[in-house]
Amino acid sequence: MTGAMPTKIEAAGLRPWIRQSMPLVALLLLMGLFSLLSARFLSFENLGNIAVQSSHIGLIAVGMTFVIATGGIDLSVGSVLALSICAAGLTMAPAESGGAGQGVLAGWGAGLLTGALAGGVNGLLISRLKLSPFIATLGMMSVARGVANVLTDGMPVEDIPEGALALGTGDLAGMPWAVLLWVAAALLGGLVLGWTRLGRYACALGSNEEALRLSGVRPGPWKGSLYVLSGLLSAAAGLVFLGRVSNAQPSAGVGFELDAIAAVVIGGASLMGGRGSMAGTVVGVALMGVLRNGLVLLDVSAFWQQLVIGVVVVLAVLLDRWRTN
Amino acid sequence: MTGAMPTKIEAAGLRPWIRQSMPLVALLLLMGLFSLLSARFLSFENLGNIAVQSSHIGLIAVGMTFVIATGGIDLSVGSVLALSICAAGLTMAPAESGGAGQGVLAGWGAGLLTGALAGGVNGLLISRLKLSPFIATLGMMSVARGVANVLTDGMPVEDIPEGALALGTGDLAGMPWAVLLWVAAALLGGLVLGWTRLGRYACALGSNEEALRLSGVRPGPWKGSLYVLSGLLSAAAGLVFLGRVSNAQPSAGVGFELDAIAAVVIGGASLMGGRGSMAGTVVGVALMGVLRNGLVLLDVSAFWQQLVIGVVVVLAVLLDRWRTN
Amino acid sequence: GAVGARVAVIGKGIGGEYWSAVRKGATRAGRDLGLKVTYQGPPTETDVAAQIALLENLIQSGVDAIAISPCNARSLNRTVRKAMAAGIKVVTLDSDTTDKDRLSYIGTDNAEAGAMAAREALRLVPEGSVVAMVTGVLGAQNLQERRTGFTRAAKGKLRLLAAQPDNGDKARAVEVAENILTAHPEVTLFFTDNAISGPGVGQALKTRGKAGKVKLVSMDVTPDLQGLLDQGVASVLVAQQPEKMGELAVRALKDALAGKRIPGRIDTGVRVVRRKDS
Amino acid sequence: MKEGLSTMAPPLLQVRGLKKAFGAIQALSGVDLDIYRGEVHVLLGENGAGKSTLLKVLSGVHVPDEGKVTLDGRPLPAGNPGDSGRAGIVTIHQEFNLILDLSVAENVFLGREPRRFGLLDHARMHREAKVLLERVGLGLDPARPVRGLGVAQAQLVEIARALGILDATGGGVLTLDEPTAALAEHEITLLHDLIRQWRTQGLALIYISHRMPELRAIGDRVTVLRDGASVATGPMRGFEDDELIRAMVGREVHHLYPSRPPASEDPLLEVEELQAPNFGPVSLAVARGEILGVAGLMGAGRTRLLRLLYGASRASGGRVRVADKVLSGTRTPAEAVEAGIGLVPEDRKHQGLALGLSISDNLVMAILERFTHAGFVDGKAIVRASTGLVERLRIRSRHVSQPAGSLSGGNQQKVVLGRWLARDGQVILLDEPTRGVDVGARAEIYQQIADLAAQGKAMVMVSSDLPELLGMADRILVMREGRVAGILAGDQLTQENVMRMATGHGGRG
Ligand SMILES: Nc1ncnc2c1ncn2[C@@H]1O[C@H](COP(=O)(O)OP(=O)(O)OP(=O)(O)O)[C@@H](O)[C@H]1O
Ligand SMILES: Nc1ncnc2c1ncn2[C@@H]1O[C@H](COP(=O)(O)OP(=O)(O)OP(=O)(O)O)[C@@H](O)[C@H]1O
Ligand SMILES: [Mg+2]
Ligand SMILES: [Mg+2]
Repeated sequence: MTGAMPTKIEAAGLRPWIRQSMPLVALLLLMGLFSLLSARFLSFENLGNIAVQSSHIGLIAVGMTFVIATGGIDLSVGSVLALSICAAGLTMAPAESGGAGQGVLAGWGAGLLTGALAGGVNGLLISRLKLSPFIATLGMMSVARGVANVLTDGMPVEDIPEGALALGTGDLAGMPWAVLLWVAAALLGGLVLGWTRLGRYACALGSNEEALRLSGVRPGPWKGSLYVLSGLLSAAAGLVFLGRVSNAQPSAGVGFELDAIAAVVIGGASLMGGRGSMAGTVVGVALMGVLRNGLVLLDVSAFWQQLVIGVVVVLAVLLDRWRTN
Repeated sequence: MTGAMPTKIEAAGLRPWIRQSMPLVALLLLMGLFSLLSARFLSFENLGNIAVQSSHIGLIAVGMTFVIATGGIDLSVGSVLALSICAAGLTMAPAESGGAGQGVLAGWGAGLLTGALAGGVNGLLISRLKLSPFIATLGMMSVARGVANVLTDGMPVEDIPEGALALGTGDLAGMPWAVLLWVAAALLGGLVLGWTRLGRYACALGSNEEALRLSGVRPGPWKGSLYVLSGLLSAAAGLVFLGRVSNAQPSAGVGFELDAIAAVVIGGASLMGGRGSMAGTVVGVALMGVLRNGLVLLDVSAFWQQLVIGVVVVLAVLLDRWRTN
Repeated sequence: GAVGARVAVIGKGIGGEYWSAVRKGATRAGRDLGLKVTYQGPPTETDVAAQIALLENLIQSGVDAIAISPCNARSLNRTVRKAMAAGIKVVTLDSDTTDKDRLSYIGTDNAEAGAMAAREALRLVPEGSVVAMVTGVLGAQNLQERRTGFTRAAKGKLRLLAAQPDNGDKARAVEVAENILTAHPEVTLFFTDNAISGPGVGQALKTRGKAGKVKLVSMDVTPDLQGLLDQGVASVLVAQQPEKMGELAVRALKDALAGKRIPGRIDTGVRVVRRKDS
Repeated sequence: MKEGLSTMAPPLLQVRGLKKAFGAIQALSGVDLDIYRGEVHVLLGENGAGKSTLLKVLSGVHVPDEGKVTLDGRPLPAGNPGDSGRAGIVTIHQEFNLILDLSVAENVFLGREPRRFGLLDHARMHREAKVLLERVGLGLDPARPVRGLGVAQAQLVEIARALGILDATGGGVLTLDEPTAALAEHEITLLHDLIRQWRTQGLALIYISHRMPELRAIGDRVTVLRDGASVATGPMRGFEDDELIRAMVGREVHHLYPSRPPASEDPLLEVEELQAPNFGPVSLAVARGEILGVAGLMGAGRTRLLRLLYGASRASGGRVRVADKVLSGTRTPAEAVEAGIGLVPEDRKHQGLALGLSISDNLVMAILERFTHAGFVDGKAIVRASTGLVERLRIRSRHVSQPAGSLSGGNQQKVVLGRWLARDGQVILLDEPTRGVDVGARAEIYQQIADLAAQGKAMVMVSSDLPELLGMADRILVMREGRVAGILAGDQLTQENVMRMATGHGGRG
């Protein structure tokens, strides 16, 4: 891992923007290919669709970028999403549907709070009790799902108030709220990653936590808050998701962690920690969304889709590695 | 990464057997608890059941121990298991069921070969093309599943010859073949881990690959072969699995990677690499098996089971950390 | 004396409306009849090994009767036999084992239900129409049977696109449906084979303004789907009756425990719910 | 006058009866120390004597088991680097503590980043970092990542960081743990100038080094640690070198540089036109029994020479021959090792040792196949062989199964050397082989190197410690900006000649 120091020297001269633009090249290649193969791909409407479809993974991936920059991982995002929407649903659904009837805002608040709490537990386990992030969040993955199921008795919470659906289906001057939220989170995330202590310490934590500690910075609280952030963004993703699917299912979000992680890594981050780029992550999410959309447009059978997605993920990351080595 | 060093050093004085026995303590605690709560837990038959039920994860976890010792991870084990049993099934099933009718041994051979090949591809991607193990095996997870579905058109391969079922259901002098195979693999794996170059290099790769390289050892082939080993053991697990479920389903093995990884980590390995213990892994697998079994015996509802399993996994690993820090 | 006996119901999954309905029916029957009913299921609908392990563990735990819905028809044969051999009364529900070594099968014919959906579809759209299918997890046997039934009955009459899975994720179902609508504007009807894909597709039809124009025929009746039917988004729901299945399974087991003979096949029937005006 | 200080003012930092154990290892067993304002206080001690541990207790990395530390009369908070830093203790640790993925500027300002409107002020950070870097003689782009810097540059970045903190706080205690181990003459001079400046500003400095001459040049007072206890203390000029060494080692060390039989004429290692981007062509030949020294300023390409030769980095051209075996152009370390070459890399932590593995695992890493019979590794034989090496190299440890990471820096260095002693190849490349090694151990390492040469091996020794090179090498190859500036032999071997060639002009005067 650290042995890489001397061999990477040769890449030092490359400007960061070349690094960052490799995922973009992969995305553009893919889009070019799909435009050639399907006349329907490059329509405004279709691209808009892809953006909306990708928005919840996009939100999760913003938080995941920070976590991965610290050299950690958050496997619990999908379960936390499910738990958060169940909490939100139970808070806002009318009493007849088993909810508390507290209105949309209270529901959203409850959802976000739940996500932040779950993230906080992850953060404590990792930064205080020194559990490896993989294990801590693996545990949370199981626990949050269990709690969601216990709370809802395994049944979706129905009768979500209309107002709450806007996040998934409404728009502001033609721009879907879901996409707006994603873009805002990514921009803000980029700012935090590059221009605040939280962001820089995230990279420092992933690169050499001991050095950070010796510089007099307590790593714990910073690290912990990044998991809170990840939980919070999973919950935000959940609110978008809830708007799109219109009921709160405790079974939601299975496998989202792998999509989000793949997107972050395609975007140029290293799972060893120390680097990550928000622009890259957005491109990574878009690439996965385009791929799924394009394969369906091209009528590729579901089985072949699995195959192709696996190959493209590997190729996209290879392209990035190849360019930087 | 290297930041963790100083705290680990303090454990240096502890004898390895204390380290290794912590997971065992957790297992015994759990077994004690279940024996108290359920009269049926501590029967010969029930323990035998647990052993058989755990055997396929046990086999996978043997390979995973090596991979994790190198600081890598193999997410593709479940999909490779599915692909291997489909290959085995298609080779041995009669022509009427879409197979090649080549007999049981040929089928087993085809299954193992397929697993080794898939592992080989992982190995090449990781050791040659320097892909991170997470991404390479994530890709393989998707590709192997896709290929399995394409080969079988998504339908189980039926009419597996009786002889092939022995691995899952038969026994040798009262000892189930599945358990025998697991025990043999674990013993052999322990031997390899501790007493061969392959095992020693696995830990060295996880501890400092560059130092190993500069010592004149080519890391690539060693690392690659460990992924082949993991693929091979996934296939072997598949053959046991096939015997138990009696047809070859392309959808088999979803989520097995998480069970195996959790078991290895509960057993005392670090996901950062550099250490792993085969005895610990066996205990970790047993702990998961006992937990699943005991919770059902105690009539714990399915939702609460998710919750409890998550908590126990975290506690088991915490116990290990706490003892060594 | 069957009163106080322990009955285990093993579904194919633990969450979701379908299995929750089975659980509800079973629990209610248990309460009425004075039985202790527990519900268990594997983590995913394709995890056969976990289901076998569950069954084995329940045999160990000394339950008196078991109703199980095998994830795979063949894979459970041996363990079901083992349970019967241990003196446990076993019935299957929702789907059956191939060897049928159980006392009774309580459920419907999935393939027949699928065929029924196809016949309903043919009432909604002219022959030769293009139909898209959205399914749950690939490899789930009951869904496979439903689709097979649909495909057989529609053969030569409807043009079917390849089924697209949503992995049991409603948002993915919305996504898949949207993508299909983009790729194939000629699609006039969606067939969904489960209670998650159906609402997902319905949602996509609503947001794309295709509600009512592109028809939706779905398996299952859930509050979610019922709502879509009321809004005119879905046209026909073909439902098995999971709650009834759970209930009848427990009743049958109670009879068996009491030493009565029970029929080898209990049909819970398929319910077709159409929109009033269709 | 300096001796007078102690009677005039109370000590700024006072340590009494400090004890610290790691498991069964008693790293500190009773340290007393007084540090005054305006002095450079030298800590001397063998490898493993507890010097770094002492500094780590002061800087809040370790919590002491027993003892008292007061700063300016107030007890020093224990076990928190942030608290120690705020109390005025600035530390440059022995092992690098830079964050490879952050920029140089971010490293310089780590933990005290300038901010504007809540956001980091990158522009100001770069501006100020550039000034600090220039003051330590580094003309680096502050925006570049630390990854890829050589050890000397990295060391200077750490010094720049300390400089920045001291500028901001204006006082306190600065502790430097072997800051010059990785530096060459020129940078050492710069650092010493800085230190003198700090001393006049009234800072108290604790300085650790194993290089006697520089301690004479810079030290005011000295404390000698042996086995974790302070055994002697007093003004530097009150001790002869021999006395200090005896206090440290507990015995006499004569003949630092052993004598050897003359080298043969028979070339064993031949390198022709070795090339890489911004490097070479370099040609050289080393005979059996010869030690070829390689000198040069920081960044002159000495490390690259060894790595390219060894196949650790890919060369773009050139030929390497060992005896009559020609290595391929795409050689890897494995091929080089098969041909009989060994490399002791300059960065033991990242390139040399698997810190989490045992001493014996590290010692036999290059020869594990020799302990493998019928596929199985003979663990007992490994323990036997490594115990032998540990004794031969006097590696201070309790048992060979101890993790290498628990050894003191100098002892770790000996483990890397031991690996190639065990392998017994024909050519050994040594990159700063005595970096951080104490005088006693140094003499032992020199003896080992000389013995190896005497056995007819060819040695290439890169070092920034000129006296060491002059004392050991038969010839010295001087590098400048990636090229050979010249080769010196016989009575041309003087400090002045080397410096003149290395700098490319009349030397430093
Ligand atoms: N974190 C640790 N865990 C276990 N043992 C340690 C640890 N740190 C230091 N030691 C041991 O404590 C003793 C003192 O080590 P220390 O690093 O202080 O020596 P040093 O005087 O700085 O030596 P050097 O000149 O080689 O740097 C050594 O025996 C070392 O092995
Ligand atoms: N592969 C490479 N491509 C381009 N430049 C390189 C490469 N490797 C190293 N360099 C640069 O070449 C210079 C020589 O580095 P090298 O480490 O060999 O110097 P050195 O003489 O050993 O000095 P020191 O170890 O004191 O830093 C350094 O500035 C380094 O950044
Ligand atoms: Mg030291
Ligand atoms: Mg160097």
